[in-house]
Amino acid sequence: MQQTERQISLKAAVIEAIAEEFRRDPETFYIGEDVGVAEGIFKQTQGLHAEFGDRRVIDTPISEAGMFGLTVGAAVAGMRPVVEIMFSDFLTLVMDQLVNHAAKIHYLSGGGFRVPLVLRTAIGVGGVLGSTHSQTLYAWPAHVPGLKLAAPSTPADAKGLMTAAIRDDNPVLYFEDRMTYNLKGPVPEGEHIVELGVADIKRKGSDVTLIAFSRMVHVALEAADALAAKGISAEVVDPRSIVPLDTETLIDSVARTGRAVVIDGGHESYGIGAEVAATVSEGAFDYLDAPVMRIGAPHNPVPCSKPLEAMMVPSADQVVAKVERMYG
Amino acid sequence: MSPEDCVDLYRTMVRIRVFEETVRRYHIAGKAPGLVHLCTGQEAVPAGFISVLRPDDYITIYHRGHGHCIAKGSSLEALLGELLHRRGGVNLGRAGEPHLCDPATNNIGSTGIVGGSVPLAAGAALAAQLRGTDQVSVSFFGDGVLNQGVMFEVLNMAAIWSLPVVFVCEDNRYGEFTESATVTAGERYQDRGAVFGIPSDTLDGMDVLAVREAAEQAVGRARRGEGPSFLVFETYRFTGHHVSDQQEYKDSEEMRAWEARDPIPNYARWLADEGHVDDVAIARIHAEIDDEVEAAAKVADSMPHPGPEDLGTHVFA
Amino acid sequence: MSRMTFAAGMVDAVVARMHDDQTMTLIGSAYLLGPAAEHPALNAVRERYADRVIDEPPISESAVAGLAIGSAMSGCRALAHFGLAAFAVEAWSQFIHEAGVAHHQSGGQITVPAVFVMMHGIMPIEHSQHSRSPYAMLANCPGIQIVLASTPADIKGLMTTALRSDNPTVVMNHPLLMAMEGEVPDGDFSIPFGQAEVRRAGDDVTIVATSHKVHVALEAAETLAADGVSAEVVDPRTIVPLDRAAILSSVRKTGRVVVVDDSPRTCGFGAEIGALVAESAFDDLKAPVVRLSPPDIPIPRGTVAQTPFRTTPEKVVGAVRSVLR
Amino acid sequence: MIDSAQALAIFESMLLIRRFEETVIDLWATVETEGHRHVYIGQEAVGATIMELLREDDLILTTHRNHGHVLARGADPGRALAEILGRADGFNKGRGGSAGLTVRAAGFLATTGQVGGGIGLGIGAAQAQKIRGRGGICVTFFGDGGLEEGIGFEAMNIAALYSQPVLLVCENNSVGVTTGRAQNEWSSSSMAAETLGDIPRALGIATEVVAGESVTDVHEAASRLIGDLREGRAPAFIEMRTRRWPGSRSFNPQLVTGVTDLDGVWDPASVTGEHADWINRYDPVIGYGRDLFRQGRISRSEIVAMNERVCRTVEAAREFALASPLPSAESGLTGTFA
Repeated sequence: MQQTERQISLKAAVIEAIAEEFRRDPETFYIGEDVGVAEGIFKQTQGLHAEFGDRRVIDTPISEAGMFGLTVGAAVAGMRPVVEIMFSDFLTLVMDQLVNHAAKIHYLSGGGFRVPLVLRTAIGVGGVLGSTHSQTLYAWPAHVPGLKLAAPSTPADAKGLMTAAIRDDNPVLYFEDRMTYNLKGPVPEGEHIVELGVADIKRKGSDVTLIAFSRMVHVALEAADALAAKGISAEVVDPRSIVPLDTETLIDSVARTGRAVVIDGGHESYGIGAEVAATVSEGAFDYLDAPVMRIGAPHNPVPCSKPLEAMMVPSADQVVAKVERMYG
Repeated sequence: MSPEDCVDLYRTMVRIRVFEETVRRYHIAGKAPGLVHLCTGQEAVPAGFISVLRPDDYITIYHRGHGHCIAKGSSLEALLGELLHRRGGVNLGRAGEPHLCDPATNNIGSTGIVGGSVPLAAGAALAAQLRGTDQVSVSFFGDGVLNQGVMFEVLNMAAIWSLPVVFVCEDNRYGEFTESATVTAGERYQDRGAVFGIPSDTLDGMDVLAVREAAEQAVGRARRGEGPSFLVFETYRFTGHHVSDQQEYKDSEEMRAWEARDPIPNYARWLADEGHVDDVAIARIHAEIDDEVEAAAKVADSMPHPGPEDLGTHVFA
Repeated sequence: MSRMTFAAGMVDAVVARMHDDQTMTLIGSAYLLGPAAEHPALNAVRERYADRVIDEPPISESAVAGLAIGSAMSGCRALAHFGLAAFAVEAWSQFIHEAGVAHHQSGGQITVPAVFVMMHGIMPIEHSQHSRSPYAMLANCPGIQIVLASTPADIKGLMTTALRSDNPTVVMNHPLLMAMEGEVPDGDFSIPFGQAEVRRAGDDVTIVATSHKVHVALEAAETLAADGVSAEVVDPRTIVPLDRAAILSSVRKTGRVVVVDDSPRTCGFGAEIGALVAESAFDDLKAPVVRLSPPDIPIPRGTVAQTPFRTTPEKVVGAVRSVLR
Repeated sequence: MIDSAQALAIFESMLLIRRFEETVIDLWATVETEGHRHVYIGQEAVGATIMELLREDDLILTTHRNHGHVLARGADPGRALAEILGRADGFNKGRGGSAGLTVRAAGFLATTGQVGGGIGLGIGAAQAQKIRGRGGICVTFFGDGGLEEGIGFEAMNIAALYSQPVLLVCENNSVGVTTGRAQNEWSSSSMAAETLGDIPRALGIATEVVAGESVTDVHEAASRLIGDLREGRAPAFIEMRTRRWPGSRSFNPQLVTGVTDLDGVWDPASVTGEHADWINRYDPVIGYGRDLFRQGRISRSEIVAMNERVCRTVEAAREFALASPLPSAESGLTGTFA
């Protein structure tokens, strides 16, 4: 039997996961700004309102704190909402409800209440949207016990992680780099689950481990190609979820290769890269042939400028240069 | 209301007051550490309002929330156990007062963040609306919440979507140690709900029957799908913001005037005037409740503290 | 030199700047000392400059931040005290999207001379919504200086610098420091940002510690010294800017690092130091960097339940022994 | 009545904004450029009139829809356009772009992309003005969505409590738009309040609702309220209601009404086509031109001369902006701290 693998975009894969779960579970609903008739500012909710209607795809006023808190309340009451915060920059507006409520209600209720919600949000630099619509703020919630974080890099992972996130009984933050929305790839039809906390080796290698998140996985893969041409075999590991973090796979890979570079689209200082570098440096200490290196966004706001914002995104060239330094 | 119901309302208020006195005693003895916020003087609002709710209705409360838990039917042992930080507490002794909640009574609970629980109540109302049940959600909060942006955002959404939620502001005149009138602009607090077209009113929060009547109307509206209400109950805490607060910022004249409006003896007089109780019955009620709370306290105080094995459970479901 | 508490050292700096800078606004002055203490000079400032002092603003954290930032952008310095860091999270958007980016995004036209003060760490007996040390979150966003002082002299010197700086500065203080006493230089006294202080010199291990944990580390160092282990305690004092050179030079000497602070482990201050050291002092490192921080669990209420969250000298000693092995 | 010199200054300012915005739209269609932009067409009467009433030391907060405010305040159109195009000679070195255009020298403190964020900052600027005690005020412009964020409410409460000299100008350009259902409109924004002014009124703030197309109405209300503010009767709130310009598209405005033809001022019959109704009833430039023309305060030839002058200014701005280089990539890595 011949099977042609279906190719769809990352955005379509996320929508497909949501739609399938919504059909399966009537206790789900989608809530956010401009997500209904307008279908989202990136068309990231295309078709949902048409299929599920006003009651299950809800437009809110521009009131992130109230709207998110309200969603937490609905989740506590047992529903499974997917709530969209348009840009991860706007997490700043929901910090109280996220950090002080959603993350703690299960623990502090002694396990009696659960908060099964998905917070869907866009990250990434591109399209010149400026300093308050371009940040990758996933290091912030990673810091808060009680929250899970997923960040897909491929359409298939995007579908699988979203399905897992909706079925999870905890608040899961789901980060999509908006510059990967149109990236196409094979995606299984029907139920497809990628468990949170399981890393994926996107490319096998033996000389150096490139650990990359979300869109940076593609930067790492590009760098791996360039390194291969120089005779260096790079392994690319995509943790896929930030919390829980699959430290075992990461440390195992670095123990094999002896070298690691962490590539993260967020600000480098105090970021996810620091967490992974510290974890790997500790866990693979005896196997390291070179220091674990980090590449992230520089420590300045994202300028609203085409040439300047390009500097905010780690490049394959930077990765290659770091790896070459390890051999230098 | 039947005479029994009328007397039950009285029992609830007395139970709350005796419970609070017990908590104070344990706090002073060092067994309920941390800041302890009592609702002594404000009993009429939780007792009167929650008396019209069903067990499956949701409530959210705030740091002065022991009374609401009791009125909603929480076990006194588990409640007190929580305040004594015991493993048998309603939240395993980890939430303490600021996070008191009780899944068994659909009490989504309290919060340490001013205004933090208000959107949760609206969310539970949204869930009821989406599921098509006729559950109602009630958010109890203090006057300090009036200046929180999230309160305003949620009022707007509740109005737009006609959510089955009642916003109950317990205006006890002080936000911590600050007189609320000095930090809250505008003539009437209720206008903050009225601007969104939400039926809003200001009522006597020391009169348990007035509270109950207003609750019946507002909860009835919500249950019939007619949308939210915003009620301000004027009340007064007879104690400090927390137990150790000496209340130097309050005027003694003002305190005396409000103490004369104590909801419990006033309601006892009304019950007597109506012929529902006599002095003997009142004395018996007090004695029974004293025994009931004392028995609960004994159980709570015998519960063990949580141990290291209780630390890391329930971070994730 | 005068002997005074940490709280008094901070207020000393604030009072002096209120006198010297007639455009400065002080918001939330009621929280500066905590409820118990009295400070006549602060009371005098409250009375004398009533127009420039808002003792207790409404419970509207984001608007209070806006008030301070907008005033600062207009050229009138402002200090806003939020009480607890846990409450200040409601103002995060104003911090990072307005204060943090204004100078850069305006191409240098706008400065934001604002100082945001808050308490961090486990409040005595208090619970998770009141006990947070979220400074690493702010450090992950550009444009905000972050002060974590550990002594009365330092808080005076650093607060003075913050109140002269043209950049927004967050000052986080630990409650257990507030009543701690020490010698404080009289008169005008400032400490530049980005200069770590070696609190105790040593050869065998570097303990990088901030805020209240500096004292915990020093106590541990004392115990270790009795066992013949020589620990160096480095206090960065500001984590943005961070004195990377001082930390690295200590690590190059000792080859072993323990990081002790109050931020949660994941993506915390320790992660940054761990990654920094692992990358830039790789050849000198004799053991993995160990991070000693509260576990990634919400902080429960109650003295007993909080025990695992409190970093004690014994725990520091244990961590040091683990890197010496 | 507005005196003639001021009236003509307002009209010229409005015309400058209109020609400038037409150029912005044209540049996006003809020159390689990126990012979104919001134009001020249809709202010129508000910005031009209020700026005319301000003093040099007054302070201003604005939003992504700022071009008109910046120009009306007298900022150099060349450097403004350079910033909008992200060029090195822009007021913000190309870092702010259209939505972040900020000119400190003209009194602008921040142009914020955070909905409602400026309302919070505005009370701080008002606080600074109070401290300085020279009668300066702050004007905060925001859109009708700005009040949906809680910070706006928190800030208005504080402004009312401390009588801060801030004029809150809510530019409601959604009149005539069925929110959420009309084509090219976002579906979210919604307020349960019957009129937006009810909200500040509940906090005891003096409130006016004004037809934002009318220079006369804007002038009457704004000059009175600004006078109140300077005398300590503060704060104040104006809702400026303008009819949505048909070319308004989120992120990508289109010149569907064509380049504004000033013949419509003296020859109303020349206005034809699909959007004639908007132009005749709601276009503030044509409308105010007609007022002044009818009153005999400006002649046809004077309008033509004014238009030529304005077009020359905009053309020079365009040349300046296009000649300015893009900033070097490294330049963005500096200047995080002062």
